[in-house]
Amino acid sequence: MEGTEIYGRRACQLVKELACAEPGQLTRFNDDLFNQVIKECTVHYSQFYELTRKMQEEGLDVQSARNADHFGMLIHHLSLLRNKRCLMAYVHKRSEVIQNLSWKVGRVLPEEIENKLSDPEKRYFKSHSSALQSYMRGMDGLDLTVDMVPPKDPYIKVRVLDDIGVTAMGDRDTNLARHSIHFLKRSDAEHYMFQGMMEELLG
Amino acid sequence: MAGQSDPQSSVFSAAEMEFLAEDEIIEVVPNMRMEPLNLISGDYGPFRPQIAAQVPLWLAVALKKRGKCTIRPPEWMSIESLTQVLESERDSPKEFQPLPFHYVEISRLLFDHARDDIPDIYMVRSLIEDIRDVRFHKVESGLETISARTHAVKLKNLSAMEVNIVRPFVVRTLQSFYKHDSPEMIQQPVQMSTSRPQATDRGPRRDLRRR
Amino acid sequence: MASYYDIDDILAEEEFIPVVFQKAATGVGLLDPSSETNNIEQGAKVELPFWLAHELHTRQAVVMSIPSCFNQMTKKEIQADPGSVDLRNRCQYFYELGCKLAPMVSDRTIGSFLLYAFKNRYKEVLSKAHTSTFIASTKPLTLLTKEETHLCDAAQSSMAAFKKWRIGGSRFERPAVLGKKRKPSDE
Amino acid sequence: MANESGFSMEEFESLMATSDVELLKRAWRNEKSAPEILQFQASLVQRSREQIQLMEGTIEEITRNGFDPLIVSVYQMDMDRAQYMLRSYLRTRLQKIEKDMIHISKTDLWNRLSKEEQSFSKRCYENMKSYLDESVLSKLPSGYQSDLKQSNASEEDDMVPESNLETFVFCKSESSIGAIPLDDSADEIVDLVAGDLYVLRYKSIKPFVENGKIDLV
Repeated sequence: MEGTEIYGRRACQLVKELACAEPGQLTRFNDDLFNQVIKECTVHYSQFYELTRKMQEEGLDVQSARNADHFGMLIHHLSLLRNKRCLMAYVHKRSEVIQNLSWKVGRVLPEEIENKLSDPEKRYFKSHSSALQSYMRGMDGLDLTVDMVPPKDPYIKVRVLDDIGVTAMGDRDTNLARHSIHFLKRSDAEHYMFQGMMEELLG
Repeated sequence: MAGQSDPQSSVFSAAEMEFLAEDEIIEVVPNMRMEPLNLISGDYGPFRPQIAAQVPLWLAVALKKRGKCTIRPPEWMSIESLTQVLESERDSPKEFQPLPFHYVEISRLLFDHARDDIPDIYMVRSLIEDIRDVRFHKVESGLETISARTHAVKLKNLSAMEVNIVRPFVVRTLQSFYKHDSPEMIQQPVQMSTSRPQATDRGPRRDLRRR
Repeated sequence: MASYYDIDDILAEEEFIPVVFQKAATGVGLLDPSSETNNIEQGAKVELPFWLAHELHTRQAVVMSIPSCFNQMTKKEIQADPGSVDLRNRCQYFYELGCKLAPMVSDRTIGSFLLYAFKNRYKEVLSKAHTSTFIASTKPLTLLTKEETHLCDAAQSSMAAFKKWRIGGSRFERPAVLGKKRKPSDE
Repeated sequence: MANESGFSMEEFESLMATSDVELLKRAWRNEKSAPEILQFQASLVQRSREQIQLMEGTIEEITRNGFDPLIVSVYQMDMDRAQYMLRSYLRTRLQKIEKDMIHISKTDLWNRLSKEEQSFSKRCYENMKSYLDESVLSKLPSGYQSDLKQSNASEEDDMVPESNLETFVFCKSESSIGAIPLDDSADEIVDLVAGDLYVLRYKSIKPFVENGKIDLV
């Protein structure tokens, strides 16, 4: 094993990264540390295996013998379980954020988020979004990704914050140029507002 | 939300509480004529000029915004009754006065959209703020009295928004006391109990109006 | 039992516990910095993370003793002035770890000590978490354990959400996961 | 609906007098507040969707016929409110499924899902499983690759997250129910006063939430 890190320490570091992140936010997938922990698992396993072999060679019953080798094996086994738990918690927590994304951004990931994801995570996002899409198709196309906040008036006044360009709004094209002000259907504007590309003008 | 392990603790947003409050019925006086509305949420109207009609608050606000009616502030929002509520709130340090479950949301909606329909609006607003402050102060002192495992807390006359504000904290607090003050955790010391702090003295269990 | 995936539970189990090995163990010398071989001898005194100490304890391979955050000194300090003891510095997961240790160690007063600490810190500090004076002063927060911090955060974030609602403003918030967006006017 | 069978005639009548939006609102609040997934309100959802569709038709018609824009927008707002509750109700359920899909699929909770929710749950699990396999499990030594058991040595599925039924909830009951035991030993009981608000452990009132006698708020 590299260095003299005590068992499970790196794995715990990985979990601490999650704990320190702003709630609901995503940091870049830590490939480097993640792979070191995977490697640590392999090392534990080979040492576990070596001790098993040694006991067998000595004619001991691996199941029942309680010698120093047995306790060595036990410690490697437990360390492996611990590393697994930390790795799983790391990806599981991230999967929750990714699930959340499929509700919020539709089917295409913003680039700054995509850069933070591992390849399996990108695939997971796609497959989870499509599970959601297919549920909605099964409900005759009822869109569950809109109406995230309770409705007020059907039309709202918004100011455009980004150059969005000419976009189909209802049955006509509207030029959503930066700083322009429009009366839009709330449901048409909602996604833009969540992404910070428009703001609601009140009063 | 802070409770990483417990996302359940905050279930409704303030906007959702407001949404629920918008279903409360209120009186409007239309200045136009409109046939009855057969809505999913119920039938309202007919609307005749100067004839009061009962509608849900969301509808009242929509009509008001379009200049089609005035809103009659509910009786409990009058200066007399608010003054009396405020006095009673101050006089009874533990009890909460009965107010509409959504009084915080309703009053805000009316202040925002029907200011010209509320006589002495500044006075009304400040009375409601004082009432809210006094009540919340009581909620806080109520919270201070939680000191042991509690199975049930009764919150007589607490309003929707007040509940919503304390909910995440209360749920977590009760859970912590439930865990720390459980028979599994509190074992009688078998030996040498004299040199230990008297932490096992749980005293008579009392808390916020426990039943 | 806490969830397998619970981040706080995982981190609580990383806290170190002093143990004495009752059995020898081969191939794990890394655990004992003073060991010159790759083995641990019977009688070796080391500190192990709780997740390991606890499993070895239930198999009688080690005997655990109580970490210093539950010792007499801490008890006395908590008794004297519960609200101002810096528990975070002693053990971020004071309560969680204490609850795990209580049924396992010979000191049977840990459970009541935890309750005493929680009850009194709750009364003095935590129960005031909604008040504006509490929110304005950051000092108490630096002394709190993880669980206590969660409690205060719960109070403060719902209070903040209420105040935001009261002032009014856009109800369409950019989700946290998308990060903060610069307004084009700031460019 | 299975959970409607236990009502007395009187209760049934009061239920009939309650509008579907009221019922939907109640279902929505309960679903949002309960730590576990509740019985899918199949016929209520069906009826609500029909009413919304009908309203959509009405709105189109009165728009075409040049009705007062005020009336059009009032109808639109009314429909939007129902639509919002329906969406939020369904959304809340899907989010619970996302969280506890394995536990739900292994227990009676499975029967509480609609057909569409069941296939969503299945797909969620397949996706989650391949994600976990690709990211972690396939890289671990054999014997440690399960997503349910920590290792081959585990006797039960010791990795599956479950909803916490011990959590406290805020609730109210419309009518008097009698004494409710609050813990297993029944040392503590509570007599809920109708209309008053209580904070209780979900577990102790679970059956009453399920049969509609207690509402979560």
